[in-house]
Amino acid sequence: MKSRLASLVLLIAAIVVLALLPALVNNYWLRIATGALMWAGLACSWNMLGGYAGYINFGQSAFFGLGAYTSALLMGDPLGLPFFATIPAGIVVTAIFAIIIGAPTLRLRGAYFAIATWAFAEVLTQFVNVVGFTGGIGGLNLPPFLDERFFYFTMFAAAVLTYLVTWALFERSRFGLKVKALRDHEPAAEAMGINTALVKLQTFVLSAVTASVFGSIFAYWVTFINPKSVFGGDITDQMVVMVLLGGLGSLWGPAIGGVGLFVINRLLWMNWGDTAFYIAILGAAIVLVVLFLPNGIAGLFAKRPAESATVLDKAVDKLVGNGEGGHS
Amino acid sequence: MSQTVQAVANDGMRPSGGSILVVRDLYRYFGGIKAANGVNLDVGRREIAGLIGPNGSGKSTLFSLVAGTVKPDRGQIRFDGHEIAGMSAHRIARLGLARTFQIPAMFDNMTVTENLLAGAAQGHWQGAHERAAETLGLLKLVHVADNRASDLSGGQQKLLEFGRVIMRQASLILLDEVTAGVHPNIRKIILEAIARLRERGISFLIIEHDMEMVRNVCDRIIVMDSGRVVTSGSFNDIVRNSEVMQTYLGRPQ
Amino acid sequence: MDLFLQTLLNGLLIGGVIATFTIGFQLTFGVLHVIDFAVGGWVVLGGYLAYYMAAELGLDGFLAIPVAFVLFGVIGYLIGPVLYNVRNSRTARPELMALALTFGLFTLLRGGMLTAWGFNTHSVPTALSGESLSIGPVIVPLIRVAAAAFAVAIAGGLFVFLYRTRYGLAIRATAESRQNAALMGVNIHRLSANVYGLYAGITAMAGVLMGAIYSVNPEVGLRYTLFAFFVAVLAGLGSVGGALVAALLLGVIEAFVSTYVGSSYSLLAIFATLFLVLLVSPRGILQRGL
Amino acid sequence: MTTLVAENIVTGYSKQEIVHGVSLTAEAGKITCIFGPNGCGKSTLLKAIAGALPMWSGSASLNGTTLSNLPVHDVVRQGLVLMPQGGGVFPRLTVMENLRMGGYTLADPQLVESRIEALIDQYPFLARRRRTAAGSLSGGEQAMLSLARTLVSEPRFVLLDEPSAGLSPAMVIETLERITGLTAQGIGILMVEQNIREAMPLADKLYILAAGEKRFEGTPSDVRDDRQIMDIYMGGA
Amino acid sequence: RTARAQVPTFKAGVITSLSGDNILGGNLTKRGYDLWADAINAKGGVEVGGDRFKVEMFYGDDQSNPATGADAAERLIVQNEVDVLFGPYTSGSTIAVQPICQKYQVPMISGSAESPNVWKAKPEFNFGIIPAVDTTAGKSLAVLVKISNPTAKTIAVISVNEPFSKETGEGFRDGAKKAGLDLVAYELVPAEGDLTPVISKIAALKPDIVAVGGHEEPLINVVKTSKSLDFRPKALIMHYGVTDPAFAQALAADANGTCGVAVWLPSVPYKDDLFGTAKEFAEIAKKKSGHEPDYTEAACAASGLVFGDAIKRLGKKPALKPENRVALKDAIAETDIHTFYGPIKFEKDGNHYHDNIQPVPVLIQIQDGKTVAVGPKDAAAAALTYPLPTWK
Ligand SMILES: Nc1ncnc2c1ncn2[C@@H]1O[C@H](COP(=O)(O)OP(=O)(O)OP(=O)(O)O)[C@@H](O)[C@H]1O
Ligand SMILES: Nc1ncnc2c1ncn2[C@@H]1O[C@H](COP(=O)(O)OP(=O)(O)OP(=O)(O)O)[C@@H](O)[C@H]1O
Ligand SMILES: [Mg+2]
Ligand SMILES: [Mg+2]
Repeated sequence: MKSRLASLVLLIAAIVVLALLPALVNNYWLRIATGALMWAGLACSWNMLGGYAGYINFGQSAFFGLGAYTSALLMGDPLGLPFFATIPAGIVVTAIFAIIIGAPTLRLRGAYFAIATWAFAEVLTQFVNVVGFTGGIGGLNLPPFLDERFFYFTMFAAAVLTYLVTWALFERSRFGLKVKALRDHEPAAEAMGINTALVKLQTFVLSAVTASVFGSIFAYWVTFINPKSVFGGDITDQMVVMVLLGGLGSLWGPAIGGVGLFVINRLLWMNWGDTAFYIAILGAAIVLVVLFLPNGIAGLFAKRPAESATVLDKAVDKLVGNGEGGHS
Repeated sequence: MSQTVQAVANDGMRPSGGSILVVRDLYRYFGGIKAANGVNLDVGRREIAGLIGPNGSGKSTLFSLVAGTVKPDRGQIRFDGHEIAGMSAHRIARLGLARTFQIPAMFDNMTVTENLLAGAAQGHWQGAHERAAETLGLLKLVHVADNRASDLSGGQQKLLEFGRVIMRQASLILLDEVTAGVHPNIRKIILEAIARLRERGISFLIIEHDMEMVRNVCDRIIVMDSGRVVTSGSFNDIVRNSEVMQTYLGRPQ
Repeated sequence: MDLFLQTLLNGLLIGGVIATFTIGFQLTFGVLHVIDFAVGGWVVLGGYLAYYMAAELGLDGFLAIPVAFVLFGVIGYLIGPVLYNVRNSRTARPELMALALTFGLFTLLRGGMLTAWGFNTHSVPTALSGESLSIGPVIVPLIRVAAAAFAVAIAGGLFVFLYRTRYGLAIRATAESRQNAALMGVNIHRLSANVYGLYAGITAMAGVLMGAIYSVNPEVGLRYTLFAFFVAVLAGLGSVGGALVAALLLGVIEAFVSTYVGSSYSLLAIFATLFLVLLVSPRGILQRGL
Repeated sequence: MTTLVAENIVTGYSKQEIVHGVSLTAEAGKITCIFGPNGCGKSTLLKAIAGALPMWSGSASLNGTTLSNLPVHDVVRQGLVLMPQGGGVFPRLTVMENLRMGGYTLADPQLVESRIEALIDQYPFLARRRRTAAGSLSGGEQAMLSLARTLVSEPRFVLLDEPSAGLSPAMVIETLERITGLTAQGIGILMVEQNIREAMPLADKLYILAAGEKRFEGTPSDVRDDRQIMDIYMGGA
Repeated sequence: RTARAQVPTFKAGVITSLSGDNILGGNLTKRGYDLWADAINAKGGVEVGGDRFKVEMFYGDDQSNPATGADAAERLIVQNEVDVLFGPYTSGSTIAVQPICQKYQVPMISGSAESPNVWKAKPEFNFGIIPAVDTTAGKSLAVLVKISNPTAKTIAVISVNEPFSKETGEGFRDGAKKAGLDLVAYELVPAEGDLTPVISKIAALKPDIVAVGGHEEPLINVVKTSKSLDFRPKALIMHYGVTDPAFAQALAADANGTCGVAVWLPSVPYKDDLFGTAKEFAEIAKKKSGHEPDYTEAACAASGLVFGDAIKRLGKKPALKPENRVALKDAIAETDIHTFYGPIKFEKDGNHYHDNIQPVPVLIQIQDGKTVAVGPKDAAAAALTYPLPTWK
């Protein structure tokens, strides 16, 4: 009970600090914070399917890119729609793609699913590369809007919403139980009456549209996108690694991993950024976390079955005994 | 017991009016293995039917066929008025059928409590937490309630299998050797639980190798061999059937 | 017609080239159940070894092949148990932690190579580099033939090893259940070291060939990882024979699409094929994958 | 004569202690049984003796050779083999390959083949399904395969974790008879069973475990005389 | 911020690719910018109103990724408070950084970006030293045709499907038309693809010239693959990368005969006060890095000269106030200087707004492992080898 209260206080404090951040730091750090929020949100989007449902999506960047491209295309000539109108458009486009792709691929398991989604992302990238209306390999410019605070708060709102939805859906509802059940044993989940195909698809679509929202904001924020910068496989790789390092299938793991890895990357980059050495350090850091924190950083805080085995086993011993009555 | 083969085969059937489960001419081959080779059987409402037979006779396969995890080559399965042969597993489950797995199928990364709750996640959710707590108590799993299911002992996993199906609101429960590896004391608890659930109107089809248990709980025994139902009847009828005795029981009970 | 034949040959040889670095990969994938991001790293390291042996000692690139096998075999032997421990740790999703580990390793290798050896693109000279043979209208690049022969030999060797020897049986058994294999008397730690060593050695040998056929710099690794993943999955995880078939298929598709449709569509076609094959046949083309 | 001696074994998983100092002795040519409620630590104890789980303290020795510090694959080479609970066949390997794995420690492939043939003669259903993937066998068939596999290497001592679970009554009898037959060859048996009714009569000696501790040690007739023990731990069998 | 209190320095930020796909070019640009900084600091610094102020360099790796480039720009401007930026190697990063420059009103001088897209949007604060590739690729192709004997008639163009390479390919394609060549094939290849099918296909068409747009790694692979298929066109022309010594080094004798386009060579007849002649510049560069500089390095070094000249004319000491930076931008726009790199003067309008399209591209060819100018006539130091001999 006490720890519950403590974490609630901590959470509120964190939100207050984040809300006040623009008043506290300069634009550069605000930019870093915006990026960190984006990665926390993206990692969370990946974790919905990867962590809770156990389906490893190696093509998540496809949805990030779909959001980014939808916004870029709609905001540019000839339509010139306002930014906030393009986010729902991105969601719709992404959801359609996710349903078309998810329905068949979610029948695949494990690495097969992972690679099929990767292949899908590559198909989409190559497609954007070769067709004309997307600007091809040369990319697209968006109307520049250079208010760092606007993007910070937009990203902040998106991230908060993402975590709220995740919490409500995966941690606090039956839906979450169904998702975890199918992760651990699909036939058994079916036998419980869970429509695994549907639940998976719902999770997949939710995960996809979340990524798409961040893609839309990202595109407007950086004002220039090309296939590599929003569809690139390294975007997915980062999400995956962030989730794994932060803690798979937990609510805060992706936030810790996303913010942590992004900020560490930027710090290393700031200080050793004139050579490639920081890449080696980053690699070593990942290796060390895996070796020494195999449950991710969030695993450090996870509650353990605290009870002493001895006491409890004795209690059971009694129970079994008393169940038949007679013996003291 | 000097019946013709045909008569023996038909003995698994009852008038389908009072039956919750009706299986007719069900076939399923795995390559050359005839796991279901024309199965006919009925389970009555509120009945506890025992399914026995030598190892490899097709009992578990029959469960999988009924539950929809394995698709039949051909044949009919009627459950509670619905034709379910070929239907997907979750839809069959939603019609009110629950089953356990012979080799425990835990939700490994969820806690024992969550495993139980998952049993109620589809459908009957109200009061699920209370029922889960009750079930933990009933099956003596309270002290491992927050452990990962994969960390349970072999017997505890069997208990959890059982706990999970009784969390569901089912009208027919298929139990595949739930007492194998379970301590005799707890077997009795399971037995009592089955009897109580039947009082509430739930029917059972139970695969069991423990004759003690079969005798104590089953209204009727169905015997399978080589993918077919060979006979059915009361415990005493079956025990007196010398053929069954030889192939299945090995010695007088 | 000439172009058709040439295209077919090109395709088969591209397939042979891809197969060289995917066959070893099937071992880790199939046996250790590790999706190894570092595969491209081993390829690049093999290429660098050959480059430096050629540049510093003036040796022919081919001489680096046995050296690569031994050197990276030993390094893999040392890393294998670490990876295996992570893969089989009692965490929620050990296979993913293993993936993260190899990703970290790959990043470390990449950063290390960039720092130590710089970013220039190098090429590995061999006796067969640039040599070709004309058979009728068709031109046969010999270095690629060597690579394809290497792939076939390695695949055959591995097949015999895995399916005809006692240790091969132990490897396959360990792939199914390490606990039970240990109970049968298999030293699973040594086995994991051996398997990873074998894989790293084979892959680095392939890297020598890649350096000779293409070129080597620290940033090209991911490309090999990508292809290794794709071929492995198309083949069916762990299927050595499947890897050969799948690589050839991809090679032929790439060649024909490049020649007759347009090069810019070649990767699109490859990825689309992979995607479709998986939908039709969820365990790879031979339906034999894990 | 081969004797298995375990002294004061303490073990468990990660930080959780499960077995709190159990000692036992099992002799060659005899059947020693362990009974106890679910989750009391029987399998854990067997795994610790076989080296599959590290011992936290205590020791085990086979005929004077200490096993405590050996890794599991070397314990096997000492002639002590554990058949784990639930069998643990290699599901994608064929029946034959599973059996060959049972003879992994033997250098002579001819010998392995001939022993496999001898065992297959005793289990006719295996002969019919040599090339079947073991995972597609029925539950009971897998249990029998796994017992057969345990015997390929002709161990001096076998630890059996519920060998009768999932077997039909006839097969239970047959299997227990076969196990009794092994004692005639001088093989020592340490066996965990829940099928107390069938197993107890065969036991030369038995232990009762509860909550990770030893609660009783003696012969079957000792137990039968103790009504309390019978009721509490043996389900009144 | 504390350092600034004592001896004021000019702070210059370099954004470029120090990791990722474009690492080679990224490091070349960095080397070029550093050459200028070292040279000017050796003289005591940049001259403003009689005083000299040293230049302090700050670096931001864009990881070959435009978004990171924008992060880097923001960091260099906000954190390091740079007075001027030196631009990224890639055009993609440059485009992503432009709005940041605009927002903070910091001028950026680009010594590398060659895509015409960079200039189309008329970036107010961005200036380019190298003429956009659409102005150079075609021109040098025309030179090649002109000096080929017998005159080349057909051409096949291959380009890697990625930003700079594709634009180079388009430059060649459009140039081919102007030069009266018959375009027999135009192939876009994905960066990860294998080149055998394309080369075989082109070999079957027997073009006189093969022109390739790509970075060094695919260029090397084109030569290797051609040789392994025993295909040698009469001329092979590439754009960027050939002039980098790593190209000739990697290919050894097989590099010989390859033509390239350079907007600068050590042999050009230009000079300035800081570096001396082009040759002298080349020697300084060689001493530092071990090999001959290429035109990107030279253009990057010349970027510094542009800054030095503009600040001198502006007469503002460090640190520059925001309004001074705008004035600096205006001063840069008025640049009209002669350097070892050649004349520098920025376009005031049109499709190449703020780009320096003064330099005349030189056609070079690798002969005996060395880069030599073979055209146009007045720049030629050696005769063009044409047609190329078959592979030995
Ligand atoms: N997926 C499968 N592939 C091939 N054969 C199978 C498969 N599933 C079951 N079988 C075979 O079908 C037969 C019946 O198996 P089933 O599991 O139904 O037997 P069972 O009666 O439940 O036996 P037990 O009492 O041992 O559990 C067995 O011979 C088994 O080997
Ligand atoms: N891998 C594990 N990690 C953590 N705890 C475990 C693990 N395996 C078993 N346990 C716990 O250790 C205790 C003893 O388990 P063990 O398997 O030894 O029981 P057992 O006596 O063999 O029971 P059964 O008769 O049900 O097989 C149980 O409480 C169980 O939950
Ligand atoms: Mg069964
Ligand atoms: Mg046990």
